[in-house]
Amino acid sequence: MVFLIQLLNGLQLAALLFLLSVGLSVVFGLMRFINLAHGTLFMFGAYLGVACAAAFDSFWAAFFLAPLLVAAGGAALYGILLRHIRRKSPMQQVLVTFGLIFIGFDVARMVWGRFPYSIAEPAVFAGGVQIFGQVYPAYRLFLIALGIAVMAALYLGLEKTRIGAMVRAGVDNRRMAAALGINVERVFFFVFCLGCGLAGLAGVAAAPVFPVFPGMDMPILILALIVVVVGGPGSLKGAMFGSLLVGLADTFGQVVFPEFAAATIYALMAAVLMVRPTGLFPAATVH
Amino acid sequence: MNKKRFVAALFTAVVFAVPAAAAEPVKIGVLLPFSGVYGGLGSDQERALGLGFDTFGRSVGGRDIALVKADTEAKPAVGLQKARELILRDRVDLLVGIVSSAVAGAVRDYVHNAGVPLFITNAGNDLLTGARCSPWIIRTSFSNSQIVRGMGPWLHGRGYRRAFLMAFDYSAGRQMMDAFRDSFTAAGGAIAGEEYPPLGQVQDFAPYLVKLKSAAPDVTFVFFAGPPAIKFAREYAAFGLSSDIPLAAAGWLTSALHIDRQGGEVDGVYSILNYVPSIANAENAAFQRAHQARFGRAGSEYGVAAYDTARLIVDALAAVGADLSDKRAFLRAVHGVSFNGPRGPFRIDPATNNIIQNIYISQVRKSARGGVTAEVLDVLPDMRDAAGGCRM
Amino acid sequence: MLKTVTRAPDVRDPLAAALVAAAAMAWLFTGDFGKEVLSEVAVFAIFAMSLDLLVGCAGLVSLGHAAFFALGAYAVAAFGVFVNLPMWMAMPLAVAVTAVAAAAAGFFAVRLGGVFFIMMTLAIGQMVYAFFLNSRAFNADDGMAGIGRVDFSFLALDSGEPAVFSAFAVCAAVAVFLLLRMVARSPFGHTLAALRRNEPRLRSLGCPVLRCKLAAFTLAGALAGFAGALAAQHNGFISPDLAFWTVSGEVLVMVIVGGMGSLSGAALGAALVILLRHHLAGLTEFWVFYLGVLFVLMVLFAEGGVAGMLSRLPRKLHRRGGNV
Amino acid sequence: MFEARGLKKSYGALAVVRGVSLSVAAGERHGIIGPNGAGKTTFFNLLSGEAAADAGEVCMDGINLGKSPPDARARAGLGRSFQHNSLFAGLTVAENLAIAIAQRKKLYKIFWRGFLSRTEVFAEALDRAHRLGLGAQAHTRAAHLSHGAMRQLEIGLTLALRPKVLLLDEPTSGMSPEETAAIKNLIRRLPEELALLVIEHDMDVIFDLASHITVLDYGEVLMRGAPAEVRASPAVRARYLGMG
Repeated sequence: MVFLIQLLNGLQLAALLFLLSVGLSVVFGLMRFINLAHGTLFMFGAYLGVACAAAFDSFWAAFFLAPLLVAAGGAALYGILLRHIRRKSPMQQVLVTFGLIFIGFDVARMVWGRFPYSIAEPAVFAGGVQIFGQVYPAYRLFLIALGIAVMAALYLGLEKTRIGAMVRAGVDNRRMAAALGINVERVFFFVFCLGCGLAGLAGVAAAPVFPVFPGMDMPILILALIVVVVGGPGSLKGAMFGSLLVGLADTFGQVVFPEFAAATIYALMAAVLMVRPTGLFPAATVH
Repeated sequence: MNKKRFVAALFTAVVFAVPAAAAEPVKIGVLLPFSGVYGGLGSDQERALGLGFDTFGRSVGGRDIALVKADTEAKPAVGLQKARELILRDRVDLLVGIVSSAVAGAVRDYVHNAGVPLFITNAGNDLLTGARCSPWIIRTSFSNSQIVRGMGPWLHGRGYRRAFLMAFDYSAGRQMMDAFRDSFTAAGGAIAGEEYPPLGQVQDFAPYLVKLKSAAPDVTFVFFAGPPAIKFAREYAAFGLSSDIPLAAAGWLTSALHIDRQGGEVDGVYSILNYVPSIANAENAAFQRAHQARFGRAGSEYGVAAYDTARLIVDALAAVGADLSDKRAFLRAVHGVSFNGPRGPFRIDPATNNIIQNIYISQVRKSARGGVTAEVLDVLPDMRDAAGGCRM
Repeated sequence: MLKTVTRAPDVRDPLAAALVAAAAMAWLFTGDFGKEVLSEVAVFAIFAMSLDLLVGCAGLVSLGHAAFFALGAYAVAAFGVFVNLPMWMAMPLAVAVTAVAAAAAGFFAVRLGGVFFIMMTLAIGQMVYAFFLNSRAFNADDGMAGIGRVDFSFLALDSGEPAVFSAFAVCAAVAVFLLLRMVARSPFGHTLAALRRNEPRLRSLGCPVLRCKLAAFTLAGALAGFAGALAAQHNGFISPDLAFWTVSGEVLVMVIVGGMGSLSGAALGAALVILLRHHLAGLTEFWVFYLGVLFVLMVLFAEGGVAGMLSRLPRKLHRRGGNV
Repeated sequence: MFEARGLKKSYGALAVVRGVSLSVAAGERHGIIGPNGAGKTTFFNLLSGEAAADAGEVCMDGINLGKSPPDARARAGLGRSFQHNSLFAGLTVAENLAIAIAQRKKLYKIFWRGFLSRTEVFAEALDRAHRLGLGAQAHTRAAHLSHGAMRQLEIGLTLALRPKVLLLDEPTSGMSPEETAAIKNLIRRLPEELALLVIEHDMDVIFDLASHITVLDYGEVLMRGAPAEVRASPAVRARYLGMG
């Protein structure tokens, strides 16, 4: 029974990591660059969620509005900064987003101060549910369901829609996709904004569970990056399995080897990269 | 040539910038984190320190008190740089501050060798007034074990026999849990289990709470501070533990900085700390009123330590006529100061340089106005650390 | 690279000379505090130059370079405090230990390209951080104090004096600069530069790229360890924070702001960032914001950093003079 | 002297190279032709080690190159040029060549003496630039060269290795007739004993230069023989030449 409860804990973390890493991963597959400010967007999702929840006195308002706001922020980021340096080296884009981490951290402090916030979970999911003979927080089950729902939606979107086909074509072979008359630039933009929106969604969804404070972005960014690298960038499957692996390894690492809990994830990543230098399910051919 | 001259000019501007000594104020260096994750605590203490000097005197014996701020970023190496900057460049007479014990450890030898009195307003590592104590370092906040030592016998007295312990895996966590375990087992209690999650990662307490539940203790005792404290209390309630297993904690779990945002999820929590805003005495009422009036919120356990430090410094300066030419005489004056502050009777133990103070055991209850407050159940008077290890 | 074959002589060496002159002036004319800052700048200049070998020369962006800085500091503390060796022996031993560790870590890291390399180095850094955070022997998160300094008593000098230690640190930085410049100008250094420009092509030309990258990673790690060994002596204190990713990030900021690919630029970046921290932090508690903005602007508009801007300055002045 | 046996490579379900064998003697000029997607470049990648073969082996002077990486193969005497120019764009022609020469001389092991003092390397680089017909542009950055000059430098870099076996991937792609002639000239002047494998779309070039031709189609050898035989083959005509 305890094992099943711990499994749920692992799945909950995995669901959150999936929301965060899928955007990173697909953007990498398409554009060959890693947005290190993705964690910052997660943090802003959480803060904007706090602000919306306060303004409308409703969790659901925050839940739907905050991701849109973050996606809009992502669009601005893309339009103002990233689009112009797309011709330059991917390393330069990575460095710019690295600088944005510093900026985002202090902007959050300027706007929201330094004390932690949180959002109350919606009334529907407040309290616990009796499961496997134990009380389990209903909101955590909602997080797991949210992760699965987003995954299903992305899967259907990628496989069944025209824009999904364009994205897949872009990941497979950019030059070919452009030759087929796909507006690659617009696909990039769409996917980038979607990824940012999902990071915002992860942020607002996490806000009832994780305290919202400047600096909340970095630990989760590192986990999300590990998910991308372990899962193999560019594929939905990679983000999914990476999240599961990291979420479960982190949870069970803390249960089974508490003394080494701090290093479990890094050891996992090093081990995976030794065997598969491009991750478990790479969709994008690197180099 | 040009460039060299430019760099030379830059240097003159940048490095030589030693302010000329004017009408000889008493310069006090304030070493606190203003940026970074601990920035909130730093600014809370800085404000309360300012409030303290405004209340107890901005000038003593004809000398003004001038504060020079420096941001430690809560990083040991940066803290040491800033201590050097304050001592060598700004030539401060005294140092006040330090939130993080790691920063305190980094500056300890430097301050000790420089012979500049340092008043620690937060960092709680036992060693700072224990094995690594210094005649130059006075602590006005607390030591980790001083805070929690009283909790073991108290919980045992209430009929709790098996306790589960939990804190982050770092020295403050370990010291608090060691002090609690010793006092609880000495009183006849037993330990049902202990967990020490790693510090500084994405922290999900759920795996540990599941373990805790299967250990089935009578009571849980934890130490968490800041954002993780909020998260822990919230998850403890969400996993339905708060109704079955009472939660007791070192009082930062329900810090005055965030208890109003925690609300019902900390209802019923026992906490032990050197200060809660609800302490009933005239000095505390005055402190809270002034704090509320100036900053628009309640003064916290962080703020009060800085506030009391201002009073300690003003009183000690007055005792030596604001003459700091003999720093040792000033330190003797510090040992001679005692007053009733918001925390109750305040004095410095000459044997360790740690504060002697009351420790309050309180319980969080829903208040009439709908919020929650920590109400004092018991006072452990004049808690004093043994001089173990400290030789000055 | 290979500038003398075609282009004007490298203008960055005057910068190095100017930096040394500035250091000498700071040493002569400032008080103890200026000399403490000077020691700090010198230590971070070594650290930044070692990273510049990776980033600027070989094009390997590491976000875990602080791991080796911390390893050097911890190793020198271990040899100095636990084994009780004099610092003259503890320092080379610490550098050797760091070199071995860097070679071992590099074995895993250099096989990975681009973003994967960044992630692997980040992971290595965080693993080292977690290791020291949990090492009871070194007092875990509290850190360890009581690390001595090199002994100059045979010269009748006290290394506890800021004047003596800062002179020592500056000399060490100059030595490291000369060493790295020699490496950068050697065939090996030019091979690294070619590797940055086009690794697959260089490999197809028969260059054992993995071995070259590993050699660069090891050398850079060893020198970062040397910087760490100096930092431990300067502060007399070590703590796990030395290995934290923000330290790696800050030293990368130094390299980028100063100007990557020119060693003196990295040293200049170290000086700028440290002086900014000392002065900006007094003015605003949001100095990290301004540092971030500066960093982004540098990446966007000034690829050569401040050193690059300075190197273009004479040409601009010349042009303007010609027009008048 | 150079031999590939049963090389296979697939990407997912797509088998790109399906068991190709080939052997080239010293001094042989061997052309490889085939329609787009026949697996020619992938076959080259398997030979040079840029891609790992699923099955089969590559031998040089009777030694199996096994899974050795591209750089080891290059050191063993296997040089290749790329279909898409792969140069050190920020460096001049002479610098590009000097880097290649330095690799041949294994100078990367030297980290103490200055590179620029190795005058013999730069003398050779300038000499090679002249022989490539790029003497006038020796101090021009590679990125600023015309496409034809880039193609010449692309081959020149590989030649600076003094390879025993040379793989050229579409050396004349995208070139004007004059530039093509220059490349043909360059290839004709290659050392006698060098074994050459060349992928080419320009049939005039291939029939002019090659002593043997292998026709690849769908990852398999369609036929192999002297240029005249290939030109005469109905199968090849139907599949490939028929188009032109």
